[in-house]
Amino acid sequence: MNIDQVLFCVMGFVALASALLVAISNNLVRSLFMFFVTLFALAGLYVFALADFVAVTQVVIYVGGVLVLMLFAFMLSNKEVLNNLQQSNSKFISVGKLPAILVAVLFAIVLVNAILKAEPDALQWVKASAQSNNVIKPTDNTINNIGINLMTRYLLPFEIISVLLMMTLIGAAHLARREEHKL
Amino acid sequence: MITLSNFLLIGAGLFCIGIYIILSKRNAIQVLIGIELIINSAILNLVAFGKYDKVNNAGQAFALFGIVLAAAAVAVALAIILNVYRQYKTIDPTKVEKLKG
Amino acid sequence: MELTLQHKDTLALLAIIAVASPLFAGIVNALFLPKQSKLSAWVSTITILVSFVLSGWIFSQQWNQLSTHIQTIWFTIGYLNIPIGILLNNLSVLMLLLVSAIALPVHIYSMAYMKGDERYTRYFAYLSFFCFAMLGLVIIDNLLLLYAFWELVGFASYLLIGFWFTRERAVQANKKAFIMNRIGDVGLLIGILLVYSQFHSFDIEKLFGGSRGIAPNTILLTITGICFLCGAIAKSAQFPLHTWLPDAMQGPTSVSALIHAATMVAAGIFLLGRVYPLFNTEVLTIIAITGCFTAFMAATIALTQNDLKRILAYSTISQLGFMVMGMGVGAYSSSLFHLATHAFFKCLLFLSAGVIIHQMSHLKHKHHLNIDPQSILYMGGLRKLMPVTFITCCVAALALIGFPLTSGYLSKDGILIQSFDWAHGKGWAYSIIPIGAMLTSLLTTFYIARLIFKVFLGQSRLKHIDASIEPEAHEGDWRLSLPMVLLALCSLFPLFSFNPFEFNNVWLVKGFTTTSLIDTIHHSPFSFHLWVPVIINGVGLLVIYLAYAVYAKQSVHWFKQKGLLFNISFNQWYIDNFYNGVIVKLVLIIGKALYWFDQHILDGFVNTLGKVGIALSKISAWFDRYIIDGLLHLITDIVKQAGNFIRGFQTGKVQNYLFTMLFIILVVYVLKTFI
Amino acid sequence: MNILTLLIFSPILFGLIILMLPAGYRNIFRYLTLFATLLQLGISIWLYLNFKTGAAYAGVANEGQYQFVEKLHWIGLNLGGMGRMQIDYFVGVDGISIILLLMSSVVMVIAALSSWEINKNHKGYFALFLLLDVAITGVFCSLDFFLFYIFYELMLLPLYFLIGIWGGVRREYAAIKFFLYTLFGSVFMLLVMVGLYFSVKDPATGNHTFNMVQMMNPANYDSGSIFGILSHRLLFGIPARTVGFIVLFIAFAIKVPVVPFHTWLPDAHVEAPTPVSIILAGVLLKVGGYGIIRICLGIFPEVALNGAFWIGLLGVVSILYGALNALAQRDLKRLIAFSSVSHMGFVLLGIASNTAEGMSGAMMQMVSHGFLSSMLFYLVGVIYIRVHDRDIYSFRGLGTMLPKYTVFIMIAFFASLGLPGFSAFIAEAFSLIGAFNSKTIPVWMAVCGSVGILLSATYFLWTLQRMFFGDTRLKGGDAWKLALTDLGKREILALVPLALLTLALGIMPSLVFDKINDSVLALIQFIQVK
Amino acid sequence: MDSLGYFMPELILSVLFILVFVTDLIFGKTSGRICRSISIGGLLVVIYKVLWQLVLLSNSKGGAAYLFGEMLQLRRTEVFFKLIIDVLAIIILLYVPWDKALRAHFKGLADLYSIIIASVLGLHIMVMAVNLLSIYVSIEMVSIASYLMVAYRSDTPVTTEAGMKYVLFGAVSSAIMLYGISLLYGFSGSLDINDATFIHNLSIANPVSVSLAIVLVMVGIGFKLSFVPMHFWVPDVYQGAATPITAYLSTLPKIAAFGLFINFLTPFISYGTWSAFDFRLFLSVIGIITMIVGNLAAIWQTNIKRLLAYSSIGHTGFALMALATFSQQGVSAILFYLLVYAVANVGALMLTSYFVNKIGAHDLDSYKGVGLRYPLPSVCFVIILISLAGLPISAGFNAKVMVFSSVYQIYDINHNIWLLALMITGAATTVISLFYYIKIPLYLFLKRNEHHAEDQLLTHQYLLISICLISLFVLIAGIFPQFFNIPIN
Repeated sequence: MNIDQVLFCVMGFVALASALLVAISNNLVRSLFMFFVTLFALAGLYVFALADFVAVTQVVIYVGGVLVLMLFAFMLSNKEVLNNLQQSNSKFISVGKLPAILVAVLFAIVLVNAILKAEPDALQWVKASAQSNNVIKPTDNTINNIGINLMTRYLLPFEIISVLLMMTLIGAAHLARREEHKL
Repeated sequence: MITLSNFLLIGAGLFCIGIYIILSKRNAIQVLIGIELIINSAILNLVAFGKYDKVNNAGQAFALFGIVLAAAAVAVALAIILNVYRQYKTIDPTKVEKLKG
Repeated sequence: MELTLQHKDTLALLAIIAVASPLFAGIVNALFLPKQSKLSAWVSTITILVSFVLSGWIFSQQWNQLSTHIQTIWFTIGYLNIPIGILLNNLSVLMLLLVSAIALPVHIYSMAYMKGDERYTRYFAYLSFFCFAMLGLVIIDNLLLLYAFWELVGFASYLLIGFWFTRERAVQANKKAFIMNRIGDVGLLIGILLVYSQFHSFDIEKLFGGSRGIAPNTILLTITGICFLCGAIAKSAQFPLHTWLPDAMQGPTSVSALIHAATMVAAGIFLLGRVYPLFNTEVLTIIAITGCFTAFMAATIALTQNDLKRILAYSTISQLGFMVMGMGVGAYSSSLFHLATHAFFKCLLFLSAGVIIHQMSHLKHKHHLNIDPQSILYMGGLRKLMPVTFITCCVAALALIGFPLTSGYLSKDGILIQSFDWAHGKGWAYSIIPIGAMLTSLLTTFYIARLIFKVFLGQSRLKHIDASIEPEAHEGDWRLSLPMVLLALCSLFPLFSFNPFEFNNVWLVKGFTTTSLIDTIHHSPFSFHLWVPVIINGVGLLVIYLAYAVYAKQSVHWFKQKGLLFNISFNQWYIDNFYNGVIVKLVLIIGKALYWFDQHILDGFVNTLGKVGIALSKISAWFDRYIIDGLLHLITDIVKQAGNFIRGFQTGKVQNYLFTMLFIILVVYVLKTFI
Repeated sequence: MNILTLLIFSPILFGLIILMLPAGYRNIFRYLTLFATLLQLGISIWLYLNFKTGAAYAGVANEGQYQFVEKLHWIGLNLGGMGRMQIDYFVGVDGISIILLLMSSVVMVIAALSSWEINKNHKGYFALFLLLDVAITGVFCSLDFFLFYIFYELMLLPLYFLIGIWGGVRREYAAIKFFLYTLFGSVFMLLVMVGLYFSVKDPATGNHTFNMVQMMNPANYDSGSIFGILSHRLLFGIPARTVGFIVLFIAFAIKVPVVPFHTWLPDAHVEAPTPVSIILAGVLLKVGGYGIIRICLGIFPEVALNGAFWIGLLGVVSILYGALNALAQRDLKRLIAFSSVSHMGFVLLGIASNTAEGMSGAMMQMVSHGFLSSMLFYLVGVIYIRVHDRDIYSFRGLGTMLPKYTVFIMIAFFASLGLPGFSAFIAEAFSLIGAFNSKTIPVWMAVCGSVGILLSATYFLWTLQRMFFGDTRLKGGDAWKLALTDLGKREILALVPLALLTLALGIMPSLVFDKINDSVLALIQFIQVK
Repeated sequence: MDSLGYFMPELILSVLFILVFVTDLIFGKTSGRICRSISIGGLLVVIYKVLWQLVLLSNSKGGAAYLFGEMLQLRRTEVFFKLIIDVLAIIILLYVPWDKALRAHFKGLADLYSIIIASVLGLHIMVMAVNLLSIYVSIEMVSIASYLMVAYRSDTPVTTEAGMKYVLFGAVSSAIMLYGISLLYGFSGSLDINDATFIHNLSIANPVSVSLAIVLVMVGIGFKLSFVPMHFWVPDVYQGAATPITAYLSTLPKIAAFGLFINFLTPFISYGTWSAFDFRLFLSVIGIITMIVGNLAAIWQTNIKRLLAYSSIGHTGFALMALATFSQQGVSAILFYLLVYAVANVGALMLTSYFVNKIGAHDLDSYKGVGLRYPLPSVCFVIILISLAGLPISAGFNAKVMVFSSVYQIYDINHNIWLLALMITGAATTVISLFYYIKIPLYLFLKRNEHHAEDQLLTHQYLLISICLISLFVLIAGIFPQFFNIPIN
């Protein structure tokens, strides 16, 4: 059991645990911070999957973007939201939540079953790429390859995304824009 | 040795937790968090498999797009939720139920 | 002598004219003439006169000749040509003549009788229409059209019975009449169709012409025969479908005279005669029984009636019973003969009844009495007031009784004798029929005598109500009395035979014995010809006397006797009392009982049939509303509820949606992969 | 311009004119509609007169023998892979349709005449009326199943509105019930139609075809196609052809209507305005009968032959059931509606008998019922217009008040209870003759049918006695006495032709039989061969 | 690179987007009208270009072109899909300001136009996408655009509520889809669904896992197609959103999603030994359930838009029937059906907003007796409803016949009981659908109403004219469908 396995386990544990905490805590702020932790843990896991660029993007966009956005939103939706959230059911398991648990557990079973059945490591193409050393080594740097791919193979989505983001910008701005009726 | 199934199982776990959050939380923003968790689990899968796809980098590229799109979606969602808050003075999805039947 | 073909054509043509002319009159009256025009009466009368003359001539030409049969194609269905045509043989020409001969005086009579009615024209329209239908019925040559005219006749009688349609009872009566006839019609229709499905033809000549002898006793034929019998029963008011006839007396008396005494009711007999070869022995026996029973029952009922027309109606039924029985026992010719004779004298009786009722109601209105002008209880002593009526009436009555020198004697005895012949050597059970017939004729004698005495002899019972009344009545004008006289003459023997005692050499009977081949009279060793008439008339006289004793001098006590009784030997009035006390009572009780039976059981039966129909209809209506329609609503409700159920998931809570969605997905997936 | 096409579509022209005109001119609308229907009548009389008879013009299963045919390519849909869907505009008449065509155009004239009473929203009314006219005429003419189906469905919507807008109190319920009920049948008919389309190939072109006449020829069916006669395909364990027949039969049985599919009829009739009830009873029910003869028997003869017993049974049940129900009604219009059920039962009986007599009787019954029911509903309408009441119990002794009216009602009643001399007698008699001679249905059915005649007599006479005889007593009292005026000129004008027609048909049935005879014979042969 | 040649319409769209956006920035809130005209003009150009693509394809090999490294696929089918989409987009662009509620929106409509244009771009990509990445991106793009449109009017509760429900529901389903895609990628190692290795790898992978992945992907597609059980958002959102937006939602994404679905299914169908997941069974069951659910639930609705929403669910089910044939004529039937449905549905919604504008009638009750006061639009309404219900003579009927016949043909070849079940359900639900379609004429014409809501004196002749045109189209396509019948290959 070498070090990176240990680290991986820790990361995985942290990710799951924090996610669970997000699920448990009724306090929005706390759950947000737990989510923050989850995201970092996930970034770490990405690194383990040798996708450091993705990890960085994760940190930048999510932590820097999404989370802050959420905080903003939380701030904007003011206090008494918090209150009625507080006194709402505090226990982790309650009748109201049983359906949710049921579905979640069912999914867990189904997914685990499916994953184990699939034997991801024994997949043919995985093996094949392992042989044709199409596998990313920890040593080699993938970033410029990604860059090239984005500009060639994934050019279309890339461009589309730009339009999409622009549209999102317009739309979100429109929605968020506060104006008093002048009718 | 870290196997793919480890990644996938962690992803599955996140997925389920995300589902749970979505269904159980009484706060739209938390529901969004749940959604983000699911997306992240998916991204984790992609990345994990992407490791075996050096040439195309399909997995990682997809992961990047996924992150970006998620962000965009979140932005829109939050904007809408804010509007809801303005109208209903709550962001509890179960209390916003004028439209039904 | 042989008729040339061209001659046949003219005959046929004339026959058609004879039939069509009343129709013409009817149309003219119905469409073109004002409500009350004297003209209408004349139009009808003249047309019927025309057809009378023509049919007389046709009769003279056709009688005892080979039958004339002219037909043409009416229309074609599939490969089958439906012909339309006329068939003139003895039977039809006889009926032709008879009907027109009866109709003519009735028309004349009606002119006076219906005077002042506000639907005078309409009346004559109906009357002519009836004549048309009746005449058509007798000459038509195929069963389909026979049925058609059969129904038309019924329709006409429906119209005429309900002529005074504002009277509730009249309306009830005509509805009843039509529906009961309809029952028979359906039977007849089925019969016709059965015949068609067996022999594939409607043509009477083809079916029954030529010698076929007695039909075989196959089940199907028996059923067919019974169906036809059913039709006849309804039309000529035989048990159990006879109850419409007494009610039908709601119509104008002239109508009763024409339709419900002479012609239409005879159509049943005519039908039996027309399709006689169809019947096999079984059916014939049934016919005989039906006829006999009807005759007896009706006669007994007639004993106790007080309504003048009702008595006559029941007597008609009974006489028709005679004829049917005659048909049954194979006295084909005699029963047709009786049909003819009966037509005359019964018509006459009705006409005179009409006159009497006319007078009575006249009195009633004059003195503002609260009496039923038809009830014989208020009559009496009219002999002096209206002698003509009295005499004609007596003639008719005697004919009905079957008194020698009248036509009735001949025909009735014919039937009786042949019935005895028929029963002879068939075992005792069969001989019930002739004996029953015998009794019936005695009863007939009794009730008709009762009627005569009550109406004409003694003195007016109006005095009992109000002594001050001096009942005066008089014959109507000549248009009333002339027909009666004519008919009275026709009711005597010379018209039919010059030998008043032997029915066998009546030309009419001869005509049928020659033409029709089904007079199955095996002459028995000892002649009924001798003693049947003797008994009849001997006992008949007694009965008449008895009736006289009972009804003509009811108010007589033993110490101050006058009149006839005084002259008769002294102690015979014990016998009187004896008669009076026992026999008469007995008979009367029977009569009453039977009348009750008739009213409550039979009629009640018919009514209950109606009620059952109504109840059925109610049930089916309920079924329709609640079961069938209910089913429909049930389905729609199910659909709606399903919709509601589905709608139930639309709670408006997005997380519920998500839950349901995810859950269903899971279920689908699990089902899909693991099952 | 083909004469039939003209006949079918001429009303549309007038309809458009009416739509163009401003809403005020109610009289112009009336007269335009009347003129349109009269024009149609003229054309169809011309057709009737020029209709050639003889075995060479029998029609039925022989395309060459139809007359006044017009056949145009109409729709060619590209279905991608497997060629085009070719639909023709194909109209023509044979003996069976010509008579109904004439009858329906007469009835439409009467309906137009009776539309004078319509008192609101004339423009819409007459437009819909004419549209309905088009649809009805089209149904009787079209020989292409697709075309037939379109006209068939096209009848529904105008009727829905005519009942729903101008109807009585419970008009909404009645309209919806009618609409859904009839549609239910026809939707599944659509499936069968498509199935037939893909089972049948036109030998000439080799394409699939909607041509009904082609569908009647077993040789045209693809081997192995679902409705192919030789390929004994099963649907749910039942032979496919039987299923197809049943579906089509139900669709038409709803129109006829056959018990137990009749419940829409009383409601629809009662709520509909007079002209619409006239059209409903006079024409629409015949569409059902026509469909059964032309399509069910034509396309699935062997099934019809085997199922004759059941068809006959339904017929008998309808006869008795309808009559009994009629006996129980107190609403005059309802009574007549149920009497229609009873009378249409004879049509079914005649059809089931599979004999020339029965079939001709059925046709005759359709025609005569067309006239009689129109007459009856018209008469009911007359009273209803006067006092807005149809309850039998609220009238008494109308005979003295309305002599003319009474005459007509007596004619109508006695004619429809099968009095000889009127068409119904011939019709019922021959349906029964057919039933008696039939080898396909037992005799007891025929007997029951004859009992139906008796029942019809009872309820009609009962009504007659209850409403018209006796001395006058009215629920509405003197107000009604004033309101109840006797028939006017226009009304008599409308009624006389009907009365004369029934009389004429009763005395000269050849008017009908001559025309239909060849077709009927051909049809019978066609069925027997199978 | 020659991809651009085939990519002209989309390029123009993106340029158009920028253009509209810039004009919006320059002229500010008042620029709605200009933006509208610009975008309509632009779309016309796009249509021209799309038509031009037909020519290009006809002389390209195999009638198919693959762009941007197998990201997109262009065949006649896609072109026709795009064509329908663009035409409808124009109609909707025209329609937007005619709706009173939207016109009154105080933040102006300029942004909306740019969003619509962007979404159209997304729809184009969606129709053509044959790569999991492009599929996901395009779906997201359309979804986000739709979220924005639904929530566009941020000043009324129901709108924002609809927006929130839509966005949450959408985000969840797209997230799940993403997970499914990730699994698909994982099992196949490729994103290109036309790639041989993709399907091959899937077929050798464990069916249980693969079918899970596919089911999860279906969630995303199903959300766009809104078939059961992904239909829950439909009624609420359709009702809540502004009517033109509803028109957009009920037509464009749906059509595009069908295009996408077809492309997505093709490799699986065409691959010989595919047994992991029985698409025909899946589609049949879904189709049947969808038809039943949509039509049954609609019976109870009183709000017109909600009613139409449910009916549109039913229509999806019906179209799925044709999809389940996996055949050319199935596709062409779908095309025709969708075209007819979309046009009719837009027409119906136009009428809804017409009556809202005129007399503020949102519910059936307020339609009482309206028909006699506004005969023309009411008659149009009836015609359009006939088409939706699929009665003759209307385009809807022909569409139904085409669908039935396409299904029937396949059924005749392989006697698959499910296809029969589909047809029967289709017929039955048609009757059921009349339960509620007939309600509208019922209220318009049959019901009497004493106290009329007095009508606003706004003039809506444009709206009315376009309604009439639509109903005219419906009728003409009903009598001569061949004019609008789309010949594939």
